[in-house]
Amino acid sequence: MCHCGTNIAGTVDIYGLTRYAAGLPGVVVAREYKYMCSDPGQELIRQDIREHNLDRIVVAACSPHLHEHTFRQAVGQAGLNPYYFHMVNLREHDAWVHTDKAAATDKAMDLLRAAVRRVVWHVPLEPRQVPIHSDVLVVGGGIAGIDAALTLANAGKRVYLVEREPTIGGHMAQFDKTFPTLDCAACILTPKMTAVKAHKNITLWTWSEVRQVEGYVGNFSVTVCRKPRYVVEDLCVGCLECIQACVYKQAKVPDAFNLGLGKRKPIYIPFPQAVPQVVVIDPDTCIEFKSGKCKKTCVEVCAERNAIDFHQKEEIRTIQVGSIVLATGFEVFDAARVPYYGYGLYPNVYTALEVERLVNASGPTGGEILLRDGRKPSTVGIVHCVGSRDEHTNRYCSRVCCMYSLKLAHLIKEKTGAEVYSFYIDIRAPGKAFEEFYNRVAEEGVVFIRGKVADVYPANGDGRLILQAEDTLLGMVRKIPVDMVVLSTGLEPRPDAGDVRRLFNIGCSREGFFLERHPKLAPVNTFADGIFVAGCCQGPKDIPDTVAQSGAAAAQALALIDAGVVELEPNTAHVIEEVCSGCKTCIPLCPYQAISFVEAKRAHINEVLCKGCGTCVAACPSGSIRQNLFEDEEIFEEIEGLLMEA
Amino acid sequence: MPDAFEPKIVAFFCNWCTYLAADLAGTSRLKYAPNVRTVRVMCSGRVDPQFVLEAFAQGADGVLIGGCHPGDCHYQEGNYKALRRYELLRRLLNQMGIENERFRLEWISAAEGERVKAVVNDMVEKVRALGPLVIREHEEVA
Amino acid sequence: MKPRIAFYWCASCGGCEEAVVDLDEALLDVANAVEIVFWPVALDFKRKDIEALPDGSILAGFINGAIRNSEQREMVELLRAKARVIVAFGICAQLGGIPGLANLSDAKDILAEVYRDGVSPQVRYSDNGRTLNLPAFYDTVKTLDAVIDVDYYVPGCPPTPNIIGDAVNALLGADLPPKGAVLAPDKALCEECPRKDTRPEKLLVKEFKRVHQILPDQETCLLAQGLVCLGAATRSGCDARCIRGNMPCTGCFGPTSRVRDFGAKALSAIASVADCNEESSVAQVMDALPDPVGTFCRYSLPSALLNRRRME
Amino acid sequence: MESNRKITIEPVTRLEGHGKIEIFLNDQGQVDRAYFQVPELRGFEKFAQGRPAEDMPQITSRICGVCPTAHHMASTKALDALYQVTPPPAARKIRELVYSTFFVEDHALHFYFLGGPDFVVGPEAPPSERNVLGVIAKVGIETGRKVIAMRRKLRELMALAAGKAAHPVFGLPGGVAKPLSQEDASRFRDAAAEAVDFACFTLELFEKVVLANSGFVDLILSDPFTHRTYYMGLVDENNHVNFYEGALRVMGPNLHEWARFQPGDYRDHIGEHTEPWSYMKFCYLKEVGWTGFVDGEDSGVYSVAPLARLNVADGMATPLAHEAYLKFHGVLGGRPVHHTLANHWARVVEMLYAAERMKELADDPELTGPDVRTLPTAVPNEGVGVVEAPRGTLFHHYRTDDRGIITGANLIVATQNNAARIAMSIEKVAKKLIAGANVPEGVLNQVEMAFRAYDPCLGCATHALPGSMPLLVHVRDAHGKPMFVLRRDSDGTVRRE
Repeated sequence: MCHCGTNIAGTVDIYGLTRYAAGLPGVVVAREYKYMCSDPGQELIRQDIREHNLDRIVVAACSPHLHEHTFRQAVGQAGLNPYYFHMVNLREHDAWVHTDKAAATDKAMDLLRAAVRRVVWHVPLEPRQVPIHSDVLVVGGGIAGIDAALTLANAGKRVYLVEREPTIGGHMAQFDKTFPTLDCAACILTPKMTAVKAHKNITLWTWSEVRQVEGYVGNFSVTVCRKPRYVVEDLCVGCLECIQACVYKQAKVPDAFNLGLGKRKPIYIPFPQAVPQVVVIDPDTCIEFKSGKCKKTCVEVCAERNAIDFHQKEEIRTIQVGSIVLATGFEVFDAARVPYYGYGLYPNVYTALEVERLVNASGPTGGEILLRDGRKPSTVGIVHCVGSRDEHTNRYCSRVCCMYSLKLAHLIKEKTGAEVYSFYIDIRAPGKAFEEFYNRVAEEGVVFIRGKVADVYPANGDGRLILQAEDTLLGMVRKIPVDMVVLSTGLEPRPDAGDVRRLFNIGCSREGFFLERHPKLAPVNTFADGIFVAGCCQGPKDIPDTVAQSGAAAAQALALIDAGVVELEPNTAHVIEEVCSGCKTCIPLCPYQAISFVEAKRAHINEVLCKGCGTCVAACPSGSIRQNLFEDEEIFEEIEGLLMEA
Repeated sequence: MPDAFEPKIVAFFCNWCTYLAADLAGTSRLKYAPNVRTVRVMCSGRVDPQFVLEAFAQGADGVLIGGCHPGDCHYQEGNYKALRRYELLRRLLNQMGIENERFRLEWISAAEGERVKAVVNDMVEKVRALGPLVIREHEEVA
Repeated sequence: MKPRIAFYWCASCGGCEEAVVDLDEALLDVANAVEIVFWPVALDFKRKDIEALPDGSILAGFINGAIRNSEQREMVELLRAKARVIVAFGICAQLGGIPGLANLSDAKDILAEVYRDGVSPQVRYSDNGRTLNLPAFYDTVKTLDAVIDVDYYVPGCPPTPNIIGDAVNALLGADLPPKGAVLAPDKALCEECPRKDTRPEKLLVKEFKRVHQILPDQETCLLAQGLVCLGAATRSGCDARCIRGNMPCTGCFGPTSRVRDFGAKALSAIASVADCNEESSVAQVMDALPDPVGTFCRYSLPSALLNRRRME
Repeated sequence: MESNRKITIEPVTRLEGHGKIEIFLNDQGQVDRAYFQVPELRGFEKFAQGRPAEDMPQITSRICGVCPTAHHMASTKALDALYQVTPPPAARKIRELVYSTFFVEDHALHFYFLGGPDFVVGPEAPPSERNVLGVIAKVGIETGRKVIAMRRKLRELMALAAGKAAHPVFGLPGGVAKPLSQEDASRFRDAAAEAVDFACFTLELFEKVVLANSGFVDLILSDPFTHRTYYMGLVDENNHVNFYEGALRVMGPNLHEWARFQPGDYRDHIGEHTEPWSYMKFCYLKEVGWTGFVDGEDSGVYSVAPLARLNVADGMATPLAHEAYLKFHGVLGGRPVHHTLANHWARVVEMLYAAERMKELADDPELTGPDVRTLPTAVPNEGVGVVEAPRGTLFHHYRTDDRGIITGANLIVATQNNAARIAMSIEKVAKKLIAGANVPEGVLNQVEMAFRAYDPCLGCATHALPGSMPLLVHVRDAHGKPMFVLRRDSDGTVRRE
């Protein structure tokens, strides 16, 4: 029985529990200790096993998700089979969630009694060892994926980097400068992008999506769909002459990279530094696809390079990898969801990312901050927390908006000399050199108004917009007329994050970001062994944190690969074949096709494919399938133990 | 009331969602009724209807199964099998005089610690209102 | 001296006695090999005859029927004392049988239903000074082993002659089977089902049918035709007679030794292969099974983990 | 305080089910009242509720393992009515074929195993011989083997067509579960021919053993075993005996047709009377009324089963059986025969009819038609099914909801129809033969004989769980104090303790 300091002992009477345990049938030693998971705590277990010749161990402590492995190891070190062990969750499931000490102690006794009865039925098991395939899949080619891929590749591992868009770079490629240092985003990112393309250990598949994931840690089989770009990647040299030659003389199609602020042609490259430097044809707007009657000037100009292929089909590739890093990024909050800010209604309301593109030298305005009517704004209002810290949209803080708002305030002021008003709830600047940056921007004359903007509406006649907010420092309602409104939109999970996590069989937090195995101790692991997360797909974060996390994810993958083998829980199911009647009930229930009907007209479970859910065990009408660690008898005993009178 | 009825509820929680949500509820120090005793299973699909009946037979006043949301099963579709069995078993239990409030299947993801609290508290209240589940034993009757 | 055998019936229909008579010529052999000291349906020996025997002097007592009242309890306790081996014969003694469905109600409800016109039988009634007694009966039908220690079980409603023959041979043989054994094969019925091969490997049932709703063909697995056939959950040994009769197995041989609650396990298997995932479609598919207790616990309610309906 | 002395006989052995007889003596030691009590109740009517109607043929067959086929068939016919479906000709014939086969088998069982020992071995024989083994010893092992072989063959055929012999599974609304093949039909033909021979053989055996013995004939004709009651049974359009279908005909004690009605109207004609001292309900003719346990024109007490059927029918539908029918009435003094023990003879006459009917059906080319089901389309509501069970008229009556789930069931079984007359028989025999403490040996068995003649199935009667109690006669003084106990020992002697 573990006190866990006062974590458990504060609510559960550990001494009483220990006395109770000592009296349970079969219990030889009942012991309490401050921290069972500590070295001395584990040593107690080992000692008792040796001294008393124990053959079953129950530890009542925290969640088995934290320390089951620790204690199994300790049991194993004492020469006992590690599976002669069962753990009781007294902390998360009892002490921490109850206040009444007597009730919590009663519950602890019930749980303990159940475990003691259960563990009697445990049988020795060996963990399954499976080899780890050393190749790694990285999903997502933003800065997180790029960095993870490079780290792994530099360590000599073969990496598949799969990106949905025609180019890698992600959101970072759309940024102009980065806070607080104001480095040029492209300057620090593009070398990494080219390094990816150039790296001999990296197979880069852009314009591609993962369709299917099978297998388990160390042995995933992943199906990737390479969408047709109608340009043969190996033949395209990136000269971009085809774009020039396109029958469309003017770019007419809204350009996604510039968020529709600029235009592109049906054949295009997302942005000049795109990697790979390969054009892509958009079949929805290309005349050849629409009518079949284009002059195909692009093909002409491509000439003997012959890179354009209107008949290209999607290509399905299946790869074997041992681990996977998910770095699928975020989605910018759709500002139109907050109608009172007038985004989409008033042309001079912009999102922050749009302003990034306006500020950027390769953006649609060549780096000039111009309103849609071509004017330069002379007053600009920046609205913080759009889609963040708001019970109607997202309750969480998107972590980066304060800082990028400061950055944009600085850039706007620098480029236009405009008067800039920044409407904030709190300024959150906890990173390295962040507070200093805030002070600097404040000193530059940006006006900070502490208040949430309640409304944006047109001023009478002059085309300006009025920002109305209650200034909570002055205690009065302010109405500030501005030429331009910048909405500091928050970060959200990708709209298809749910599909993606199902594909990879991991969890999502309540907000929809991928769920880490433990928020502190396993921040890049997931509950699916061998699958790691990095970057904003796990939650909003800035670039330094993203890169740190991608490094961590890469390191975790490397650790796995270099171990060479991984131990799997032996909780697989098996058919007692001599009593199986061959009814086949189980066969369609297995999602992993692990159960087959063998020649002897019996069901057979391939233990390598079995993941141990136990669904077939519960369904087997003649009780002829058993599951290690979750045997019927064990669970029956547990239930009976929970409910019998103390 | 010295002898106020405290329901006993046995919960079967999926290792990957509801069990973790209960862990999260703990980590978050949420407080809920202490009437639930949890049995950890790898998947709600492992919950054999025999376990549910055994719990009721051994004196549980309610049985709660916690699994992953539809489409979110860690094992792809074990929760659907749990749902199928639940739906039929619930009907059988109705015939045996056991009310729906005493047998629940809830989808609770690993992130929904709050939901563990809400579901447990709600169930405890409802079962408390129903009173103890007494399966009357035989006695001779005229 | 020939080994002594006793047969006794409790709450049963007499079908088990018929099953013994169904031994046909073998019955004569059995009659020659043993001395039958008690068999109310066929022989005129009375309780006193049994009481007079020394304890343990009967080799085996075969008891069919479930336990419904105190007299039955007394009789089986008597036989337990006199017999070295007690065999629960037939599914009623083993699991409660169809009369066990009475556990869906209680004595009070049954009396109210049967005697609707006001007059109802009384345990003690005086008719012009003449006192008449009727035994009171239990609210709950019980299995034999809920009342006395049982050594062996012979399943079936009724047991088939081959099962009875094997059981008798097992008991007369040199090595007795382990105590508590069910004297029948321990595999499910699919093993010996003539339609076994016609069940698709990945059978999911879109819609369950009731037997009167379709014309099943005579070759294909009945579950594959949508009928709730419990063969996969039911112990073999009957030679799949119902299925050969083109009707689904209803489970009269009970579960295998590895299953504690027949109904729960059968329900689990059937529900698992329903081809539906959405909550509304699951409910719709299950609506086609209007009587889960009657369907899955038809012979096993008194032996179920929850062995009776909760009464108000 | 009990004012009378009381004799208790329990259990009555060699019948299907469980019964108990209480005999009260007055201060003069004469029998004051005898009560026939059925001490068990199972409540099939209660737990039928909530079951799908189509499961009833299999569930209700468990009322009785001796005549499961009768319950199965009555139930199946109730489903036909419930769903308003008519079985195709092949199905109808398969049903009647199985039913006829069952009748041969069941009547044989009673004759050789249950009732027969009283006559073949003799009522005074020691109990250790008064059983089927004794019958075999008396008639010879070869005959014994013949009986057993016949029974096995019949039961095998029932299993062939009905799935199982004990608790058949073939009955469905609108037909049967599977057709019969040509090969099956030819097996039935062979067996039917044998069955006819077997029935003739049994009839001869009866005549040889019983009719040739004047003691037995006197016993049959004796007053204690005679009641002038009404009789009821199913008859076809020619007023011949029919087990499977037809109209119900009621004849009065003086052989006038009292009523002829369709089974669905049984509620108008049959009432059920409850006595607080028995779980079994007593049926009576509503229009005549319940006047207690008495016979005659003014008492609604009536009787069913073989004797009753031969009384209500103007003849048998098959030639050999009709001959036997004429002889039966001729020897016993003409219709109606009021002698309870004549049931044994009537039973053998019926066995012959069933065997002949079996043969007719097995020869019928329609028997092997492939179409054996009419699928129901109507919304179910209410249905009554009636057959003649070996022990008499059997009613199954169900009400359901729209989904065909039983909401109410009423079952009237053969022995219930006879219950009042059985009670009367017992009392009459007791009054005649018992005088105070001087209970002659053999009396107890004669009381039981009165009982067994009806082949009463008390399991059926109460839908009760049969059980057993010792056969003890408690004799009490006028104050209810036990005076002494009479016990019948295994050697058949009655001892006073």
